[in-house]
Amino acid sequence: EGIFAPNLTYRTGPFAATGIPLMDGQKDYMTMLNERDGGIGGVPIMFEECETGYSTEKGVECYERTKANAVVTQPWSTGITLQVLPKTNTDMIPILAPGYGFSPMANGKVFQWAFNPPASYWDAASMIVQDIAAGDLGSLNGKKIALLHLDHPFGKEPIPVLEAMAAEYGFELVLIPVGLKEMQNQSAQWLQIRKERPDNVVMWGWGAMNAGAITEAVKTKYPMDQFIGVWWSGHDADLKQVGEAGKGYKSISWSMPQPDAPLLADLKTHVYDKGMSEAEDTNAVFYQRGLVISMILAEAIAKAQEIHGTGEINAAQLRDGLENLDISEARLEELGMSGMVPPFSTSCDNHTGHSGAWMLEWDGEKFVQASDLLMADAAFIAPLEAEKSAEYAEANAPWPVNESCN
Amino acid sequence: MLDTAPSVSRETGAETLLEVNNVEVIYNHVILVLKGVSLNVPKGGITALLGGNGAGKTTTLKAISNLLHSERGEVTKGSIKYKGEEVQDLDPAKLVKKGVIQVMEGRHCFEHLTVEENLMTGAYTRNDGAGAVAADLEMVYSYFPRLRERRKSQAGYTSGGEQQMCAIGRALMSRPETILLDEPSMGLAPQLVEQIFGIVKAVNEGEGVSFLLAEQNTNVALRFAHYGYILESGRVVMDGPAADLRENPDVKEFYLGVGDEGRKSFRDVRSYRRRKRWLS
Amino acid sequence: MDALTEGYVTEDGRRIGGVLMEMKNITLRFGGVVAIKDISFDIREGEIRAIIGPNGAGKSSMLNVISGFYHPQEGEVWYKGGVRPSMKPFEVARQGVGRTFQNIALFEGMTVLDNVMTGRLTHMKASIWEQAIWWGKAEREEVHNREQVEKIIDFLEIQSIRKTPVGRLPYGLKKRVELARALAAEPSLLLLDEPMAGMNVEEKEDMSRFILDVNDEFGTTIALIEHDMGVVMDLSDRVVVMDYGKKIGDGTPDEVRSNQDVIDAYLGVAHD
Amino acid sequence: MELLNKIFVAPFADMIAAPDFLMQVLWEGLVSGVLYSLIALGFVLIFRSSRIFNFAQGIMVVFAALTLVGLHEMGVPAWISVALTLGVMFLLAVTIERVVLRPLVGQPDIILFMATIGITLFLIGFGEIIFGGENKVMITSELGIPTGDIVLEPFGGLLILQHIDITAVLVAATLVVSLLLFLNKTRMGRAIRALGDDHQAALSVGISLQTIWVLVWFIAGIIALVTGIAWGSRAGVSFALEVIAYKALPVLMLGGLESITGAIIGGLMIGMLEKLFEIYWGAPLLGGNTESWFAYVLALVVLLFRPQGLFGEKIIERV
Amino acid sequence: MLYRTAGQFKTSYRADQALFPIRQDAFLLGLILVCAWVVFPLTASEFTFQTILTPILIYSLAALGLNILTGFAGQLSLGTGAFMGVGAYACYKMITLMPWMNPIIAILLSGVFSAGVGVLFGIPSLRIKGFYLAIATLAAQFFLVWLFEKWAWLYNYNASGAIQVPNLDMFGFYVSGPQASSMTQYYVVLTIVSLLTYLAINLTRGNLGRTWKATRDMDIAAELIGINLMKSKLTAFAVSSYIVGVAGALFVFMWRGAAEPNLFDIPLSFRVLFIAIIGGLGSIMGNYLGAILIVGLPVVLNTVPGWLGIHVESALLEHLNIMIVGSLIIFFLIIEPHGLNQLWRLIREKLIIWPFPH
Ligand SMILES: Nc1ncnc2c1ncn2[C@@H]1O[C@H](COP(=O)(O)OP(=O)(O)OP(=O)(O)O)[C@@H](O)[C@H]1O
Ligand SMILES: Nc1ncnc2c1ncn2[C@@H]1O[C@H](COP(=O)(O)OP(=O)(O)OP(=O)(O)O)[C@@H](O)[C@H]1O
Ligand SMILES: [Mg+2]
Ligand SMILES: [Mg+2]
Repeated sequence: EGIFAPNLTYRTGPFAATGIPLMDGQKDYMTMLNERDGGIGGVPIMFEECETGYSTEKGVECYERTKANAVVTQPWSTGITLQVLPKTNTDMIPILAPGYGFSPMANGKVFQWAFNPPASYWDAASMIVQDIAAGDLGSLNGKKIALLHLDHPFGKEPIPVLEAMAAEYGFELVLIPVGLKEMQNQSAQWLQIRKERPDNVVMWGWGAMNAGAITEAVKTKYPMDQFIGVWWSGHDADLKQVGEAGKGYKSISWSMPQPDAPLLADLKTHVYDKGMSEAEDTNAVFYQRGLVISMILAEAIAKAQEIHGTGEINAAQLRDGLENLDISEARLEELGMSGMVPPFSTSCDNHTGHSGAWMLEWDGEKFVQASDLLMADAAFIAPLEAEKSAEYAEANAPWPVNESCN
Repeated sequence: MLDTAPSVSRETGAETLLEVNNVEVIYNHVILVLKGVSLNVPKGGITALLGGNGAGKTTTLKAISNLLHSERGEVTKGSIKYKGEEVQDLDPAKLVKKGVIQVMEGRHCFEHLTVEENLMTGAYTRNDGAGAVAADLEMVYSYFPRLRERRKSQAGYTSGGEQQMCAIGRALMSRPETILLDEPSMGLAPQLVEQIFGIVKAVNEGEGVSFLLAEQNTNVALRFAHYGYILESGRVVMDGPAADLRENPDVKEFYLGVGDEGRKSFRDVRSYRRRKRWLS
Repeated sequence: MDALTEGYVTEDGRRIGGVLMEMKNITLRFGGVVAIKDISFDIREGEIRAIIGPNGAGKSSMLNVISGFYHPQEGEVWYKGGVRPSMKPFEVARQGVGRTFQNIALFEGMTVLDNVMTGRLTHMKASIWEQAIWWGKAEREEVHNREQVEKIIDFLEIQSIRKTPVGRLPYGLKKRVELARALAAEPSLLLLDEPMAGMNVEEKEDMSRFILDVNDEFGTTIALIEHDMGVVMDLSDRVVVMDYGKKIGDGTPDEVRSNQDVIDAYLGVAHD
Repeated sequence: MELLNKIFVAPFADMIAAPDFLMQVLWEGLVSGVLYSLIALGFVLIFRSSRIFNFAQGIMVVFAALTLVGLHEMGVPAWISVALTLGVMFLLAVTIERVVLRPLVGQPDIILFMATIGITLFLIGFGEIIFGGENKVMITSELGIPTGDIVLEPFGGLLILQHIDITAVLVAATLVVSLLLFLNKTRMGRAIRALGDDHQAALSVGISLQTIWVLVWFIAGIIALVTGIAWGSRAGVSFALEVIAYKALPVLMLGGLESITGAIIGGLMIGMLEKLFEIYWGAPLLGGNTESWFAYVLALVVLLFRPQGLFGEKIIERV
Repeated sequence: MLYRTAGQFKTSYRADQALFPIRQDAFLLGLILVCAWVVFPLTASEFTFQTILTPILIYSLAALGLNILTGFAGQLSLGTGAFMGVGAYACYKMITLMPWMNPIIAILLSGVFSAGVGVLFGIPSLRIKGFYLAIATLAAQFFLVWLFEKWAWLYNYNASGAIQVPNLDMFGFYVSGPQASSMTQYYVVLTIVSLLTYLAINLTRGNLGRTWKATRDMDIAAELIGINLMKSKLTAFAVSSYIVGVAGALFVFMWRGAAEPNLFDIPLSFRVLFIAIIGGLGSIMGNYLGAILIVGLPVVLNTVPGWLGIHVESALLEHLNIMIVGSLIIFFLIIEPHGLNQLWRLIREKLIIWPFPH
């Protein structure tokens, strides 16, 4: 027996390019725990993948297939997240969607079963804008920021927050959608960028869209240092496409590769050397982010075991673990993961943790840190979260709310 | 008149080009159409294959030229030999190279190609040089002056007769030894029927091409052919030199429409009905 | 001429009525090709009218003009005493013009019965809702029309192949099914385009019998194109002869047969 | 009023105000158009010879490009990889002919169309197993394709022309001319067109379906490789590229399914018009991303006036 | 002898036109209905409902709609997905604008909207034919999906641009939304699918059905014998889109629970087309057989290695899956281009004459 923690992967389909390193990281971390410690709290983790190809339909099938025994569901796409979100209320299985999904899920009172630590898309938007403003939000007045986004729920996530900020700080927001079929051929979008002449371009891209956008930016000679992506747009392979020419491109990230972290040494002895990993570049941003994601899950499991005093926890118990995460500096040190993710903690009403993030910059060969830890403007985002989550609950009435949260 | 023995020796005594032995054809795995057909085509002769609708004439020709496959039909028994060589497993293109070409029922011109291009496709398998092909094109035009007039028109827009000429001309372009001609007279004006058969005769005599001719129009066919087979429901029921068949009372009655008391008017059909004696 | 308005009596004693359809100075062009050049003729009620001519003369095109598939550039079509306005083929069909086709145009994916039933669809009125529920009117109508169709099936002796998909039938039977489909519509004018092409004598005789019976029993007017002179001369009351778009003869079979132009252009030799 | 202005006045004013930008838009449109045409050419060739609407052309592009890059990654020199890839495409053509086309001779168009979707699925699965799903970098410079750009300053503005784009345009032009010559002037070409009209008749005059189909699919494979290199140089090679097949469909329809000329002219028209529309109308007025449907709607409108497309063969309708 | 028809005589045309002239067929149908209404619901697990039973029914219905257009009326459509979308969005808007509305009525009404849109995009079919017509339906496909994305009113200005099915109840049972049980939803779907199938059978065997088939087989001839092609084609578009629209509404309301515009993109259209073609164009039953194959197969393929105790990487499994589905499509097209329905018919013909070979 063991703890069944499935992962709804997409190593196939149009987004496979970005999916594979993430999934590899996740899997390797769990393999390592099993190999090194015999699991968590002595209970082995059954970390199984169910392939969705980023298709919502397959995702639902995977969810249904795994939910009987699973302690968690990791839907790995905004579409699947939205679809399983209502079901989890009745099925009582926590969703773990680190850094993706629906930003208002931060509101644990309404979304009792959904978690998106360590930071949400709205956090990302807020931090990117701060970085653009270089600490002086007033300087944004009169500026023009273009949002180049996938025309898809994922790409639209930051819009409400960006719009609110545009209104607040007086910059102009230009929305430039990229259709799923145009990902590889974005000349129209970049012509439009040339026409609009925005001061900055913010990219909410995914999969093949990133490579397309970056090559096009190089082609049209858009200044790279004014081009910033969300954390899913900071994939090494996408930038390798243009290499040197991409120098200066930035991507916000709540994870940072630490090639020298002790964790990697453990991984080497317990996983790589045993030939149990398929990972190609273990220092890549996405691979290491995958490690962090599994760490969050593992920590939650450990916490749940601690709270309930049992090894073989169930889904409802894991939820308590997820609500009481405390990834402190010290804990990261213990895990051998210092600097791989900013410290954060979750609670009953805060399912995100709002860890903050760093800006990474492409130096022509790899991503390097380019800023101190940035923090999202919680005061700005919180009311929006409350509003949107209330709307959601109302639209889906009767929607059970966790009254025990304050 | 139940003479169904496979090959009857002919007075011409010419070399046998094509030999069909006891062939059986099934469509779609279930529909049995030919129930053992045997026939011979001698070199340099015109052999007619006669019979009513659905008798299996077209099927026989397609079995020979190996075109059954794409209609979900197959030869399940018997053998087909061309110049003593088994050919039933050859693909149609190889057979054309060997000198056997079919003019299909219903013309089958390439609609979007011009008449001249249609003719040129006939020369597809040849590799004796552009000069020889051009000479043959001239020859075809001299046989069918009407085609020369319409050489630049898309075949799809030409009339039925023109398409028929085009199809025969196309076959001639491959310099065949044997032509399998399926219902050349269908839908053609009487004058044109005569003309086409005239050309068949001319080609037969002039170029020495042998013909196997499937026809409904027994009258004309027996006038031009040297030898004839009559097919009924997938079986050869009668065969013999054309001249003999023409005199046969049954053939006269059922295929030529002349009974004992001469030709009947079609107006009188309501008062009588022919019934075949030899089958049922 | 009185005969024109009054009609006439044929040799075998059938009464032919007034003019049912009249083509006046029809000219039809396809790009540069003039398929029909200023042709006029009429078809009288109850008669069997033949159109003959060499291949490419424009006979089928003429039938297509009559049934509204081609619209002539010049000329008028008179039908049942008035000029027929330009209309779609299906409207022409609904006015009682039925036809068969030179290259069989059956609905290959359907059974014989269904093919013939489509002929009756102008007689069926049940609404889409009634058909969907299949109660009352729709069902009654279906049964009633099926009876009518069965009569035609009996008449043309195709009972045994009723439920066979048309695609599997031999050519001759297909022609018969096509005739059945046309008859099912109970047309007042029936156009037959080479109904006997590709048939042997026996089958031609069968077909002739059907044509004569239709003409007699239902009083249907028939216009037919045919290349078999025997059939044309025996069956038809009057014959129009076309040659490369022009009309070169019009009259009784005997008149046509002895017309030198017709002999030169078409018959080749004087037909018996 | 405001709306009318935005539709009928403002865009044109914009165009005049920034002619260099307009030129850039047209150039980008031209290049996209040429790339669409390349895919469309593969379609046309196969359609002409077999009336098969080959949906697999898109995946063949991906497959060819991945094979090329994959071989090179294994250490095979660039040009030898090209030769080997051609070999692979030939094998693919032979296999498809043997396994799929031959048993389906004479089936209705839609069945064959479905079969090509089957091929597409198969190749996606097969390709991903072999090559993996990662985005790969096209070996542009290794193949000796120039990668720089030319910066012009018309009207005192800025016009950037990429070398690869110029190369793509030239290559496409050469391909089109050679295909046109091939189809219209050679024996094989005539046979291909004949085959498209009537399989049975083509067989009966001795045209071998097998040979021609293998040949045609192989040529389509070559075109796919060229397309793959051209597209791959722009945005990398991955299975996401498969969707470009959808960009070729309206091009085909607009130009006419059988026409090589149509494919190229249709491609250019669509490429340029959809860029113009998106930049001057779509993005400002309709919320952008109109490229996803503009080509289709344009093709539809044209078809309403010419049901066989601009250069397609007239549909012969006779009874 | 199981399928012996000897002794079953018809004495009236009416009897001959009955739905099941052969007794065994009626018996078989009864058996299937009992299974669908009683046996399956009693035995199925949540997983079976969610990944097999309900989707098979919904996909069958969508394929049925497409089949009416493509299989019966001969008009190729590649836009089924978008028309399903129209149904789904129409239903969503009705339900949110008029929350008092009975959900089943809303679902049935939503088809009316897709029928309207279908007719609109069907108008070009009067001039455009064959593959060229596919362009019209693809235009619909891409334009509509784009519209679902851009027209915020359609999704009530949700931030994510997706629609979320609310909890709706009927006679005290939740029939949609997260609170609804799979079994209730299954019964709703089954009822609607059975009803529409019955109506579709009647339409296709009656006069309208013949009109469609005639249009399909040879439209020129059809027009020349008196068929109004415009009416025939447009009714086909309307009826087909209606059914497809209802299927779309069921798809989202009774099964998916949420939908983003992308869901209705071309892969969905192709999937439905596959079902219709593998099942058999121009047949009703084929749609069910096709759906069982196309929906059920991947689920089964995913389970097989587990049963056999082989561990296959899930990504590899998925790749193999796609390959197998692709190959099977080709395989089935080759063994029987007319689809599973035809295969069944041949088996049945053999059974009727069994034990004699011919
Ligand atoms: N593809 C096919 N599938 C099934 N049956 C077929 C097929 N082709 C022909 N048949 C059947 O085979 C029989 C013989 O047909 P065939 O065409 O050989 O006759 P035919 O003698 O040429 O007649 P016709 O004079 O009408 O051309 C007919 O009963 C026909 O229905
Ligand atoms: N749709 C069309 N487009 C162009 N030309 C046409 C069309 N229809 C007929 N024609 C031309 O008009 C002329 C007359 O054709 P039509 O089919 O009427 O001849 P026909 O008298 O019926 O000949 P046949 O006895 O061979 O059937 C022919 O030259 C033909 O090519
Ligand atoms: Mg025949
Ligand atoms: Mg004619």
